[in-house]
Amino acid sequence: MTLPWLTILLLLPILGSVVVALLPARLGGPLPKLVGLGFSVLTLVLAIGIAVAYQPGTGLQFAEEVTWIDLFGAHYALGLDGIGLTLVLLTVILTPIVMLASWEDGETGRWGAKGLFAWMLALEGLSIGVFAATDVFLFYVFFEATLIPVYFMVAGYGGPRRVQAAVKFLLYSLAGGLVMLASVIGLYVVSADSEGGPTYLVSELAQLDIGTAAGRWMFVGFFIAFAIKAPMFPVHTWLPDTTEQATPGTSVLLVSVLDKIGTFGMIRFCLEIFPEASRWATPVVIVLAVFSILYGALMAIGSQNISRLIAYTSVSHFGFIVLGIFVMNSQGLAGANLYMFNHGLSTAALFLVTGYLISRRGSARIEDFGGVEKVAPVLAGLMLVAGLSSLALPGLSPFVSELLVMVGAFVYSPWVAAFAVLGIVLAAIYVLWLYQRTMTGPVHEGVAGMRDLGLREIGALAPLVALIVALGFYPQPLLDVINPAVDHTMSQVEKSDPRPTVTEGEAQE
Amino acid sequence: MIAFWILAPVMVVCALGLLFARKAVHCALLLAVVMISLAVLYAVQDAPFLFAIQIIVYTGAILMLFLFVLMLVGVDASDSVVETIRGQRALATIVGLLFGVTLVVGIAQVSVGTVVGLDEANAEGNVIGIARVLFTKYVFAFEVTSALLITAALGAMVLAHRERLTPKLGQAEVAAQRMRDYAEHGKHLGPLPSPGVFARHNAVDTPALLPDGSVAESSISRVLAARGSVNSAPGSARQVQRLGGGDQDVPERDDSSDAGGAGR
Amino acid sequence: MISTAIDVLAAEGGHSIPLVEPTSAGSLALPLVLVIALPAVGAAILLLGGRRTDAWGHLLGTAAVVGSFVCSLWLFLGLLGRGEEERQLGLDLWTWFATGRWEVKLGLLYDPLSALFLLLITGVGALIHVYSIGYMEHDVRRRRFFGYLNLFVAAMLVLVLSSDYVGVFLGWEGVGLASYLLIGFWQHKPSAAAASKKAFVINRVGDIGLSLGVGLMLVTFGTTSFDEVSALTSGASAGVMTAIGLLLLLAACGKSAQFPLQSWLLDAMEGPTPVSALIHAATMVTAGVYLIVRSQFVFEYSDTARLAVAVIGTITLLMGAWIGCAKDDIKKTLAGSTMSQIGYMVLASGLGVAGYAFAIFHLLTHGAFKANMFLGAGSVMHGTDDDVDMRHYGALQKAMPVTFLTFAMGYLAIIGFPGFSGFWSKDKIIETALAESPVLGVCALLGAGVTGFYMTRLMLMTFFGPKRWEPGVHPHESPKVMTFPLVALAALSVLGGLLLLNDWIVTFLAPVTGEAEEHHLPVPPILISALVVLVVALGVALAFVLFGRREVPREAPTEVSFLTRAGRNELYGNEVNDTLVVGPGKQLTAGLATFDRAVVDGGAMGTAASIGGLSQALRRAQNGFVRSYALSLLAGAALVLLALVVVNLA
Amino acid sequence: MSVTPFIVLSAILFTIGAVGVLTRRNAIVVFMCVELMLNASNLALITFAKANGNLDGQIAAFFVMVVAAAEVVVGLAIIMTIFRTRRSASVDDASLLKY
Repeated sequence: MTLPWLTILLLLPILGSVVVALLPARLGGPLPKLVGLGFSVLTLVLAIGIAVAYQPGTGLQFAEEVTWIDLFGAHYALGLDGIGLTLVLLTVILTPIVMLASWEDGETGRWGAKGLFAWMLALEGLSIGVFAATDVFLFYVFFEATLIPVYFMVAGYGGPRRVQAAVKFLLYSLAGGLVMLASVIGLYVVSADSEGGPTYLVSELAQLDIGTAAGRWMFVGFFIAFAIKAPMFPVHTWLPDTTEQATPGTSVLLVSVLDKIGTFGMIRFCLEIFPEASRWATPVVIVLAVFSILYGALMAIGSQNISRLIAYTSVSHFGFIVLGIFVMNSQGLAGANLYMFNHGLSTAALFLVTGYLISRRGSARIEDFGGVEKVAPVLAGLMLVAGLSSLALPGLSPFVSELLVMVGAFVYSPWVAAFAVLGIVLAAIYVLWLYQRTMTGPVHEGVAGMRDLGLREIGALAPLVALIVALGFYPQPLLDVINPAVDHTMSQVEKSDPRPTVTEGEAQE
Repeated sequence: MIAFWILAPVMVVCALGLLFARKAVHCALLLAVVMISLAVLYAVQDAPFLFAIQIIVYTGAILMLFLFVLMLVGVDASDSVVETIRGQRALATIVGLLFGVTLVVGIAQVSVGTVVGLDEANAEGNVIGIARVLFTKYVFAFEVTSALLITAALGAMVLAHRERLTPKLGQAEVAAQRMRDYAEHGKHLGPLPSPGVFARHNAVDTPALLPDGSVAESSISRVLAARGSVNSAPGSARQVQRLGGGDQDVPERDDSSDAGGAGR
Repeated sequence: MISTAIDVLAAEGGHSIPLVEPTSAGSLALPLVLVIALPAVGAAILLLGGRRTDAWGHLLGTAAVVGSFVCSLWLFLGLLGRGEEERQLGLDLWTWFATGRWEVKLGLLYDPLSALFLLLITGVGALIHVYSIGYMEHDVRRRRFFGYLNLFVAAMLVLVLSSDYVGVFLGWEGVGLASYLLIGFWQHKPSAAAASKKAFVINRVGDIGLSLGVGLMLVTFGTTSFDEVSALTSGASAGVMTAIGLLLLLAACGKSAQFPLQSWLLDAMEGPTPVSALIHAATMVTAGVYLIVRSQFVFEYSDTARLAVAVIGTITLLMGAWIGCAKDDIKKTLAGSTMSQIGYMVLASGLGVAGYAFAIFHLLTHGAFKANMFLGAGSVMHGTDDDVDMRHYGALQKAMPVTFLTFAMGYLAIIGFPGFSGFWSKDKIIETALAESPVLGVCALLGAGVTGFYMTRLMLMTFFGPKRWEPGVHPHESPKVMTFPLVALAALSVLGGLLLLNDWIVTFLAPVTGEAEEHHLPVPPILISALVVLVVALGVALAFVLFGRREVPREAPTEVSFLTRAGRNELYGNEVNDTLVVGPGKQLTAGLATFDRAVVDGGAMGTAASIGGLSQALRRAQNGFVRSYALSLLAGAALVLLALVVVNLA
Repeated sequence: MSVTPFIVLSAILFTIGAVGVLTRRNAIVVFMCVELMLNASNLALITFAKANGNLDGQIAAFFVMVVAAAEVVVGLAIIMTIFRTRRSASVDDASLLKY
């Protein structure tokens, strides 16, 4: 019998979380942080092992399935396909980096650094569960459970209005979760009526013949929850408020990992279980997505606060991801999947580096900065790299994904692409204007004498930047994993790429 | 059924009395009537064990406990009839009527079906029948009940227990306190005078008369004075006078003020 | 109608449109990789190495580019050694990304067009690196400057060597980034920071064209590599080809500062002068021309797109010339001139197969003489404490003889003095334009005259006349390390015309651009050349009358004609942008911020607040009276009962 | 013998008890009314036991009595405690636990 690797992967950080939390206070010092980091690195090693053992293109792997609640048809079912694998990798890569970067952020918080690290590990474990769950019920449980660590991470650590922000985050997420719960229950009702009896396994639900009207209602339920999570216009306002108050590390985990659940769920659940409803909703969703792209970008341009600005850029980027998902062709879907990974990296880099900046200055208002490049060139350089990756500069990883999404949108409709493409101009404006106002010009009196980055801080960012550059030139390993999953999704929604209008035979010499 | 038709009106009237009686002690007595009547109805319905329990536990124990508490609180304190929460009484009446009528109407709609009767279940006798069920099917609930009772007993003890706030005074301290009071306030040092002891009134509710014929207010219990059940001292004095021929001159005092002022 | 025209053309057997059919690079693979890798590694070392590399960073950077130039020569000689049919070398490095049917390879394509670009980029690049050693000597961040320059060279090489439109995009944005970094190199100056951002953002507008073009190509052909697209374009409808062509033109407009995306180029002069010479004169801004010529297999199938290219080029060449006439800032005058000259190239590439080779020819000669002049301007600024106002110059020919002489070579080249490189290249363009489209040709001719005017004005104001120097400024000749590149470039400016010897460049480029049929001119070419020279002479004479004979005021006169005022204001390009885009954009952003706060968030928070208010109201029900609670309890029970009874009765 | 009269009687007594809880202010009387309601339900239970022919109803009534006994003990103790501190047995006086 093979070991249940995914369960081990999922429990390892949670175990770490418990261990860190239970470490006696008198041991103090950096020990809890070291233990936490150790566990996250261990998880990373294990996940890399799993990724190495993963065979691209052979469907769900490392599957585990144990009946959990027979009455509902709920299973403890885990498994990884290409999409899940990339997101699990993203989670395990970011957690140790975030820990390293927020080494000192937790000290002044409500539960000290120990608490922050314990919550981070808990979030890591639960997120892995979300991305690996192949049972809707189990997914739902993990989906809601992730709110707990994030709530405490936001409410315990960060700015003065963090508690309000945490409550707002929680209420938004819970509201979405409840709408989704209705759909989850609806799935039970539909599957209970089918021949096989109630089931929550995605693989079985995907084969289920769900009525048109019921399917659409349930699709809407799932979609609203995922749209809030993602977040899309007009349910995005919790994100800027939360990131404004949260520590950079929390923001990274929130935006780079947790919000991916939304887009991941759209692919895994909306498209695969409700293909008919997904096709039905496509026009509306695409309009919303394009609107999110432009709206987020414009709001980012208008932001006076660095953290809020980054949050709005994420709204814009999530617009791209959703657009890629719903154009339902292989470029769009593969691009969206890749985008999720790349956006995780680039936003993490951006949040962390601006986090360093903000914590040095003690303010996140853009007008409080100026000329930082002069006093802290390394910081400025890394911020520029992170910013450029955010605006999808070719050669950095987000470019490939953004181009794929854009081209996918073009395949769907040139007009959609024509509007979405404005996002790349706006992206240049918000990133470079931010850079211009904070880093260039005469040195602002408040930043004079600012320390440049220390070794630990650079060390936390270096792997991110290295990954961003490496994947910018060679994203194919990830695409090799993603492409088969995309093909599967496409067959599930009964869509195929349109043929090129001009092919070999038609060309005349 | 005869018993029912006799008892039912009595019970309803007594229960209504519960609503209108101003004195709590009257309520308790009316409730006792209802409970005993219920016991009879239990007996009528082939539940002799519960009949006994009803009388022993309810009427015997619980109601006595009520009365005991009533005694502690004050037997003859009567409720004010003024309603303090606006609209409460009217609303309570309306909602109560609505509830009652609906309930009765509802019951009238339901056909219970044929009454099986307990002849079979009580074949070995009601007590044995109950014991069989209680110690088999409901034994767990029964055991839990014991825990409940113990908890209740402990709870009552905890609630009734009064924490001592000041250290207990010994004899020496009491004596010292008395001396101090005498020195500072001129308080009487010796024991309080005993109540009036006359040929006719050898009772604690009659105050002693001082040699000048006036009343010694400290000779009766404060509790009796507060309750207003003190025998009027001047009245007693006049009675004594009448009996003794009336030579002495007793100062006239107002009866009513006497009763109130006897306390302190 | 257009498609039938093409059919007719094809049927008549006109010219054949060359396909991209690369053969194996063979032994040239090594230099092909090295030519990019050297500057790329140089940039990586300089930028990541930090202060450790300060001492020798500039030398490493220069060595990398010189090495790259050596590789380019090696490649060029290798190419010449091959037969005419084997002059397209392909080298696939690795698959960049692949999804569905679409596979994008990071591949290199080395053909005559790339070969010339390689020589230009690495050659001029190497000279400018050498020059910068001297120019940037006193800048504490010189090492970083060389890092950026190396990055630029690497990106530019990627741009011209990529075998796929997406690969071109990589280089395209890479040079954009380098340009951004270099324009804003002195970023403590707010104007420099703003200019660099402006350049990048406007280039991004152009990138819209490239992004959508890639999308359209994928939809139409299922591929974006040059070889496959070129094999398929003949099957596509003219409408699609026009669309692709216009999208590529948009991209070219952004990168090459063509109308209507021209406004960033003059601001870009905020960067150090070597940057202006390398990026904003010789190489990067010509990338648009490269893109159009490279995509000849697209443009050849759409007359509309070609016409648009030619018209845009003509408009820009006139605009640039106009601006050049009015500016007092020496670098901005040169920038206007750059716009104008690139306009010529774009015009030429819009003329179709007859013009491609001349566009590239002019591009090469312009690369030499304009770099020469920019470096000369840098040398002048170096000698006058970084003063850029020509009204503060005058009589510099004695103080800076080498600079003057080399600058004069560039001057003669640009105005098209017979025998100098510019004469040959510009003359050919005007000639072809006149043949293909008289209107455009006349405009081009006019442009040549104006060029003569403003360049003469520049020469006169800078080097001749009385001294108008700022107090305390003592102009001096620049060090050898700066004058050597000037001399080299001046030589190229003079001799560049040799490329046309025996129509060599046309023949050499034919495998890429196709062979043009003889065009039929109404008059002999020699007459046209004479006409051009005459027009230029008129311009020169006019300038001489206006600026050579009269005193040049030290302060710019304010009472000037509308033409001058418009030219000084860059033909109100910035105002148009501000009015049409920036202003409404700002208002939109502000409006959206209000909307987001008031409506979107307000809606959510309003719901929350109303629920809060409701609970505040309902809180009153908790009055503490247990009897009230009991009443509601009983009422509830009564309601439940009532419901049960009613349901049962019904 | 019909059981309906017994049930109706039980209902009436229950209602009276409920109204008593609502209208009386003396905590002890309120408590008595609660007892009345419990007794009313006991009557119903016993009646149903007879109607159904098994003793489960009687057992339930038995348990109700036990619980009532426990409740009275604790409840009266609470009333005593309140009386000791507040010198009042009115339920309206104990109204501090509010908004």
